[in-house]
Amino acid sequence: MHELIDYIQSYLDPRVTTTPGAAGNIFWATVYILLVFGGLSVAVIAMNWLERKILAHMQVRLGPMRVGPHGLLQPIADAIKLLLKEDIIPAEADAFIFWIAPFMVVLAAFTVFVVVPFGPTHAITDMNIGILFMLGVSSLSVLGIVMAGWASNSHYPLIGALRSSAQMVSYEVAMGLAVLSVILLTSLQGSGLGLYGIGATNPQAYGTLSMIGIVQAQQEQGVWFIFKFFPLGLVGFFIFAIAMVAETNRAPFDLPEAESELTAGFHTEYSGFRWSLFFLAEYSAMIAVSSIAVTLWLGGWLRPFPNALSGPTWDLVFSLIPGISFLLLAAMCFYNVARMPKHPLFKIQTMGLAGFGAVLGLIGLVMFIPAVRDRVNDVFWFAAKVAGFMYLYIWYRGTFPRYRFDQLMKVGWKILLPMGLALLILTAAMGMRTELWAQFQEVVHGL
Amino acid sequence: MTDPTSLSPPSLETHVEAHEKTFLDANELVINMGPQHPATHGVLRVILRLDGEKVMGLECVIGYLHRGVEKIAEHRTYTMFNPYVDRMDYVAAVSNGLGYCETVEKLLNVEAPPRAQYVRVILTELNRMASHQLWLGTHALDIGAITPLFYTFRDREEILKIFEKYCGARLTTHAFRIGGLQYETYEGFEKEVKAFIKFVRPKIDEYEELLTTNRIWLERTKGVGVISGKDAIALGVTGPVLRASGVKWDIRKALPYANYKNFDFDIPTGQNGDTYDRYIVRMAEFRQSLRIIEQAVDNIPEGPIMAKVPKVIKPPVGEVYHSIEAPKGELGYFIVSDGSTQPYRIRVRPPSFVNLQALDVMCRGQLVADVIAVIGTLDIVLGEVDR
Amino acid sequence: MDALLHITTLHYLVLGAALFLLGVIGVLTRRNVVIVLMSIELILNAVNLNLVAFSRYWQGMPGHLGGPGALHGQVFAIFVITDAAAEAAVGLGILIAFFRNKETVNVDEVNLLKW
Amino acid sequence: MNPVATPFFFYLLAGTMIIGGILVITRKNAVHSALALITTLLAQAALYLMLYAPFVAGVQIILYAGGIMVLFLFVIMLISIERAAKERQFNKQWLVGIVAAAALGGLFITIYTTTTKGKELFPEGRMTYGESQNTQQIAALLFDRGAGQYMFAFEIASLLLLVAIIGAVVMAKKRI
Repeated sequence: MHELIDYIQSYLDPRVTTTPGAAGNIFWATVYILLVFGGLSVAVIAMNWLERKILAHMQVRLGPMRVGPHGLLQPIADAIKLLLKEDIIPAEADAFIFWIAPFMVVLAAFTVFVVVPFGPTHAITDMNIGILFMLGVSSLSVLGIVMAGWASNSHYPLIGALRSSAQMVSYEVAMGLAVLSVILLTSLQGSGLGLYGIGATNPQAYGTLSMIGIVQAQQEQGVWFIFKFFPLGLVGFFIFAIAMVAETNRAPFDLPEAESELTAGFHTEYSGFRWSLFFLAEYSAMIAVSSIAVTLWLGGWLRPFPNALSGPTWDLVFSLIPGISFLLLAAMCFYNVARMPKHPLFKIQTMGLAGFGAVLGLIGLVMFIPAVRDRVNDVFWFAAKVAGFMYLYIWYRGTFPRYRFDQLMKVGWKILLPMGLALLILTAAMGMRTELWAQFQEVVHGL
Repeated sequence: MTDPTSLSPPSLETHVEAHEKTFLDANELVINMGPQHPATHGVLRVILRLDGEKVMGLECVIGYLHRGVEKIAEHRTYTMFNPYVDRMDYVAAVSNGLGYCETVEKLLNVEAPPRAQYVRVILTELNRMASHQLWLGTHALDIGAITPLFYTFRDREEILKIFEKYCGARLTTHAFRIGGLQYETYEGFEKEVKAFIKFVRPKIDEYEELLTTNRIWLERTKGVGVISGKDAIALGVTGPVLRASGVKWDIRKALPYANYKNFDFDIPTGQNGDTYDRYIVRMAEFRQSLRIIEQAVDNIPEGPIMAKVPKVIKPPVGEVYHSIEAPKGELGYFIVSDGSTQPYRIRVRPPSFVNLQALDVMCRGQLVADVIAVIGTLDIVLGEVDR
Repeated sequence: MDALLHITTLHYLVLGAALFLLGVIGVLTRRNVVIVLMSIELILNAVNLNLVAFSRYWQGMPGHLGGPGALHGQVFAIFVITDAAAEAAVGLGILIAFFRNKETVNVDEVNLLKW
Repeated sequence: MNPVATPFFFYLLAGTMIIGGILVITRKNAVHSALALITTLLAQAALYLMLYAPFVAGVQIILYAGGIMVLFLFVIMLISIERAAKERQFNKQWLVGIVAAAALGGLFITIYTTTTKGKELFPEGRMTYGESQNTQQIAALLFDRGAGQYMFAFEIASLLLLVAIIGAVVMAKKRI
């Protein structure tokens, strides 16, 4: 018991600079695991509602409006429905693999969050191989999908699974090349120093694979990697941003579950709880790849404009934004409370919305307390950037038609892969430009 | 030119045999697309023979929606049969009704009065737009763009409102009578139609904005489901599908009926005969329909709406064929009369049914995903295919 | 009991040997080529485990024997994994060609040099 | 970061690996075998982590479990395995095979027991070195201009992969 208190105190000490996992602090690591996975489930539920509402408003309709005010309770109603549905296992299916496949997908999608850095100390652990771990574990979900398709013992799921595995494996290559260019960038220290410390005074200036290390490298170099070596970082980001949509099987790359062709792809035969696991895995995988993109290119937990708007005043202003944004959400709720029809039947809905707004407002107010403010700031910026990606996902879905399979492969292998290779070489050359220039001059002198 | 007889699809027996083998070593994976499939627009069943994802051939199995409309006609009087034709191409019920009424009028040798003709043209062209809107929404949905569907349905609603106000029905309108119209237009009909034209013009640009220059849409539709003009004629394909292959054939111009010869409009044609050209042709037809409606609304004459037609229609012995340009192609009625109150035989030439024949030619060598696109671009309605 | 609870290099070696034996049994007894290939992967993994365990062992040695930088075993393991990838690709390619011609995946029916 | 509860996790993972290995070589259905092999490989990746080799663990997951095994599953789906699962699973010389393997096992045991003679084989040294620089150290061994000893081997490995790609394509393609 005494040790437990010590653990808590040791972590609450503001001088702590490592993540609980790296510090070997099992208690806090467990708390973080629960927090992250709880938060993730809430995020998936919220994403479900938001996707329906945003997509609906893009398509001149209202979306869910019946369950709860503005359909806020719709995801919960859906979850209850899915849990109560019969869990059908087709007679000819391979029951064990059919049973275990969704769990594999969910496990792969959730495990990656072990290394996602929500802040310099707000991660479950900081692995030396962070990004490698994320890419590796997220690629494991292919196994689950392939097994689900095969175990269903039916044509459509099988073709869906084959498509999905081919698609994920080929886009992983382009994705990996874009990630590699960022890892090259992390080895740069300030300006004028070469890659891998070749021109550096410190010979140990290696890059890093650690997720926290990557963000810290951006902090030290004073630039988000999307703006590094101006077009190069942006190109890398675009390659990743395209590949990540393909990797998560979302529109316009949602071929494995192309409704109009393969009914529902690899999960055609699934129903109820097991189907909802695939759903959960898809959304958490979207959040996972978005957080990779945010960490690698968009400065992770760092607030925007750290250089242009620096100084303690701006720090304070930016640290107030989380609270303000929650208050704005609350204000939106109250505005809609005022717009609710004044009819006895809407009484409960109005009260519910008002209560929701009150909760949001309360959270916003709590976020103004200095102690809370400093601790949630990182998490807020990280979450806000990820939310931007989530909006993009919905936007793509509302706008784009679907690629055909051969076109998808063409984009992956003939466009993104050569671009990624060129990007990698160019990034390396840019990083070593002083060294290369010196060698070039030597050669010229020799002539 | 392709000989239509050489295009016959492989027989069913080969499919059954092919099913035993695995699909790696040979060209045979047989997939049943439909009759319950989200992309076959109803209960069309397509048996696909695949090599991987490449279509080696396909066979359409139809008849799941067969209601024996032509047989029913033999036991109904001419007037009684009029509502039945609405149930064939239920998204273009007005055109079906127009074709039937005009055919019977031709048989009776009467002509609808000018005011009726104008109202007929307005409603038919409105219906053509509604049909094209439904086609565009579902076609884009099949290719994966889910948003246009909602835009087109929003605007189609306005057309249906006009129909509802005019004749009380939205889908199966039964708008016309043999010899003219049953109802005089309602108060403010012209104003509402004009308002609709003003409303829908920018909306068409909106659809085009979403799709016409969209890279993915171009890649999905260009060069997909190509059919040459010669092949199309050989297979009897009509309508926008034929025009997209570069054949300038529109019955409204070629064999003018109603009073289409009084209106000034163009026949949009394509060159390549691919899915994209068919899309472009139909989008252009939207605008041409608007032109026709504008001219018609401005010039509606006053006068009677019914010609002198006896209460009990007893046409003379004889036979007649008359066809109109329905939204999907040439819709023809062949009626044989034995002089009684009931037709001896009615045969309908449904454009969807004939166009569907081209599916095999258009899909060979393409990919599975293209079959979906081609089914969508043919704009078939199974109610009309199966009758 | 202490020898069992204090995990040393030897424990990993025993585990590696056990996996190696399982792989050997699989290669020698199974007919299905896919499973034979998987057994080969098992063997390679057993070797990898040994390599990494030895790398760990040398890292714990004094500087002149190995020291913290003695990661040669791990580098070797990476090379072995690369080889395994190449082997799997070629092996499965052969298997597909074989299956296409003979419609079987049984290794004892591969009795022709040419077909 | 020090591994916690080392014996527990070691025996858990070792047990998983052994059971997985046994399942690989005994299952009738190749997909089940593949699933068992994946479990074995993942457990082995965890063992690498316990051996302070995080980079190898990462490579193990991303290449073995995420790459090679997907390839295996892909091929298993392309070839029909229903028939193979119904046939005889072991070849005619299975007894010889088991005897040979047993002899090999006996050899291992003999060496372990005769060479130790009560001494501790491979005494564990003191690890003063954590995982924090592991990836960088491997990179130095592979690529560094001064200390990189495996640069040439690395290039040869890439050549090997290229040959394997071409070989696989030539083998598997119907028409080249």
